[in-house]
Amino acid sequence: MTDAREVIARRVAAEIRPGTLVNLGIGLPSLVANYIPADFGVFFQAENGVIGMGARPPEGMQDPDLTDAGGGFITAVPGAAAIDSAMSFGLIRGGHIDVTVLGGLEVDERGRLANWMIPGKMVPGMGGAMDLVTGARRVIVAMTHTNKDRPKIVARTELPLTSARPVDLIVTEMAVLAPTPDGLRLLEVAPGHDAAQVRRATGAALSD
Amino acid sequence: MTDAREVIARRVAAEIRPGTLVNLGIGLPSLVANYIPADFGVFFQAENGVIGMGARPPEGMQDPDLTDAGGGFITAVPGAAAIDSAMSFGLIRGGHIDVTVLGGLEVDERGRLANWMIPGKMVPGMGGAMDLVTGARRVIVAMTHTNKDRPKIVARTELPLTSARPVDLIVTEMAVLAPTPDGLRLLEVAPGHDAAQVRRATGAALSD
Amino acid sequence: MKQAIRATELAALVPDGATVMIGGFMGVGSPERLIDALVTCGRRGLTVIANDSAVPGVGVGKLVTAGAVVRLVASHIGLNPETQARMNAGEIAVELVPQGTLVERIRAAGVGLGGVLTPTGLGTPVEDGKPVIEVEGRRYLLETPLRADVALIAARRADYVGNLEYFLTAQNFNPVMAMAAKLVIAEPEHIVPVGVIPPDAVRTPGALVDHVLGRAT
Amino acid sequence: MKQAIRATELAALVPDGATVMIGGFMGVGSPERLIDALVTCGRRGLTVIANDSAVPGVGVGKLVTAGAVVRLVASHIGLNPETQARMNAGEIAVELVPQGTLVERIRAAGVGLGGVLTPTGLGTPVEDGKPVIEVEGRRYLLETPLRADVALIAARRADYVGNLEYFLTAQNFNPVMAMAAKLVIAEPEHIVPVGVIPPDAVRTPGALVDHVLGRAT
Repeated sequence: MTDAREVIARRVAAEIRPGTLVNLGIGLPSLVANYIPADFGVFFQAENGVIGMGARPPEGMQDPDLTDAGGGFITAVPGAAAIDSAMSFGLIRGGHIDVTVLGGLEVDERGRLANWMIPGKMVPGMGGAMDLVTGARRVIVAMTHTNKDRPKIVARTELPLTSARPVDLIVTEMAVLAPTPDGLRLLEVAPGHDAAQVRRATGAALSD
Repeated sequence: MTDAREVIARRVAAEIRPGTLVNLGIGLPSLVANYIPADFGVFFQAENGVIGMGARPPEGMQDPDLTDAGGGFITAVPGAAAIDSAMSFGLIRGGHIDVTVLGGLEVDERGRLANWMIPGKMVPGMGGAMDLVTGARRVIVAMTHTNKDRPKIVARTELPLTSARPVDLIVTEMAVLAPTPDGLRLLEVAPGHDAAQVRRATGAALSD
Repeated sequence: MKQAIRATELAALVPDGATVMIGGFMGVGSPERLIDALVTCGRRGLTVIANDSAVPGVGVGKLVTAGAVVRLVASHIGLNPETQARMNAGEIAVELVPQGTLVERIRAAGVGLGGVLTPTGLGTPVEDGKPVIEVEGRRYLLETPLRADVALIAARRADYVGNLEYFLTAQNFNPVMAMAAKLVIAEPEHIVPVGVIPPDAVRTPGALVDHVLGRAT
Repeated sequence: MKQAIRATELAALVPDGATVMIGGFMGVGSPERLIDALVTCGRRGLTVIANDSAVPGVGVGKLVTAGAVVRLVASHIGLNPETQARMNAGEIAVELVPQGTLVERIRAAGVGLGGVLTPTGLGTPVEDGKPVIEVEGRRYLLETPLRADVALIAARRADYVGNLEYFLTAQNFNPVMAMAAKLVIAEPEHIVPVGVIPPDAVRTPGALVDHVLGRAT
């Protein structure tokens, strides 16, 4: 059986156009890079300061001054650019990032993402997520459809929002959904699932 | 007889402390650099994008990509830094310039400078002057005391101000004056002049 | 990888009436070949955002002389008597902006900020008609972002993916303008293979650049 | 020309209760020797402004563990459980700031702007208690500038006049913080003669730097 994370990452990768500038969140979203062809001319931004992030470096070749936004060692592809935090978030907030892919705790029926804290439980901080959701041209949420069988796509979320701006696409291992002014639309059902299953696993109304 | 401009430039130079960052306006203020000892460790900013502006380059050695704010060829001293306009004016407005020396059309009794336009006659634009007067730690006006016998230091100016912030010092070929909350103070009379002469050539009250 | 364009292709990219940012300071760091191309194709009705209008025959000055400019947003026009004359004749509307405010207004547009809160211009004619906002007991002018349809950028070197490197005082407004326009066209002195410009020397990442002007043939 | 200082001199420059900006991102580009010096001299009551608190034993994490920090302004503390524990115990007051807002608030202080007008945080808890300003029909949060008494800056190289050069992702908050503090202390990996860092490679001009930490002896 295919891993849910792989299914999600592969499907998100199909959304990435050649020659674009893409920011992948840490964790599941970072797997998307594995499914983008090398000749696509896609540049990945790590918001801590590089455009043109590459894969993990060979053992022993790591540079402590070249890491991703999670602090992990990376490489830089030919044509990479090193930037400071002001420039990095200038690109993000200024609409220069074509696509950002972020993980999610919950998404509400209006397509608004919550992914940075669970009051009373987990307060990691928003890092760059609020700027990314507010500023990137296209925001894709990549997350499992449920958390221990509890829907993560809900009518209303009790969690603090990451941004008032609705995301553009939600990709789970079960489905692809898009927020619209009339609510969430079910665009695709993943192979091995059916629409009824998706609806049962979802806490918000889905139109076709 | 010594040239008035030289008298002014020499006197202003005595105000420059070692190790400081200094912005000199074009024209008369730029002459101040001639009287700063080379071992003073003073760096001159040209607001078009260099810290560490040096003297004119040798004939034939000019680089068209290295000029001062007037567009004239310059050199860069060892330890110079090239910066963009955002950084350059970030330094200016952010209070990182220790001293700026600017020319003036008129200064009023509160010490406010007008130096960027004469309505109906000359509208060159303010360039960087408004930011410099607003943001530099210390603002020195270097100008001739009169213009064709008409006082340039006046009770009230009809000219549009460069900044609401009073300057810190006014140096002319006749005197050195400082704005205070109680009006202009006559700090020094230049050799070859006397206080009565200075007062006659000044359109505002001067305290001692 | 960018496609190199020819100067003759510029006409199709910059229509009459466009708002165009042009890098440079008194002609230093100005995209002269791109400017020449706009003159050659007879562009009219341009709004130009630039630090200054240089002198006649140089940089933005060529567009002024050609009658291509109807509106100019700049910090200084004093060294170009033609700009002054056309302004006085009502042919060019000039908005004078303090230089530090000009670059921050452009930056604000480029980095997605809603405006600039600056003390510069308070108590001067620059304040007229603008909101004044008090923050922590101090007053600031609220200046709005400046955006453009096209930015014409001069660089020392570009690589094949459009990364740009600048040199000494030719940098000036170029990197900031490269963030604030819908379409960014770079005119480099040299075009080099990817990797020749090291990551830390890139001041404008290629992702911001739409077209690179090819070398003169 | 700057005087090189020793780590032991830091105690006299950073008093208890000071507000300290510290460069770095998850410990990358952090001034580790300066941080160690603050721990060694037993500093207390610091307000730290930094992107994050790294992990225990690294960067700002060392100051958290040492109990030196009473207030932390940061965008992320999720990878340091000690910060979370001390926050929950009421020992550290944490102000969480979106990363892009954090860097712009620091920049605003450094470049003399009155604040930041950003869309980031609207409609979230970040908006609480803050003025919302409408510009050209769009709403923005007004965020205030962040200043510090001291900035501790990590750089790849410094020259004798204090010019700083950074390397790859170790740049992050360092150049912006070097503009926003009354006192700026740089910890370079290497100190080189004037001229070794060319003008176009300087990201922090020496005029901004008060002290350079000498090499470890």
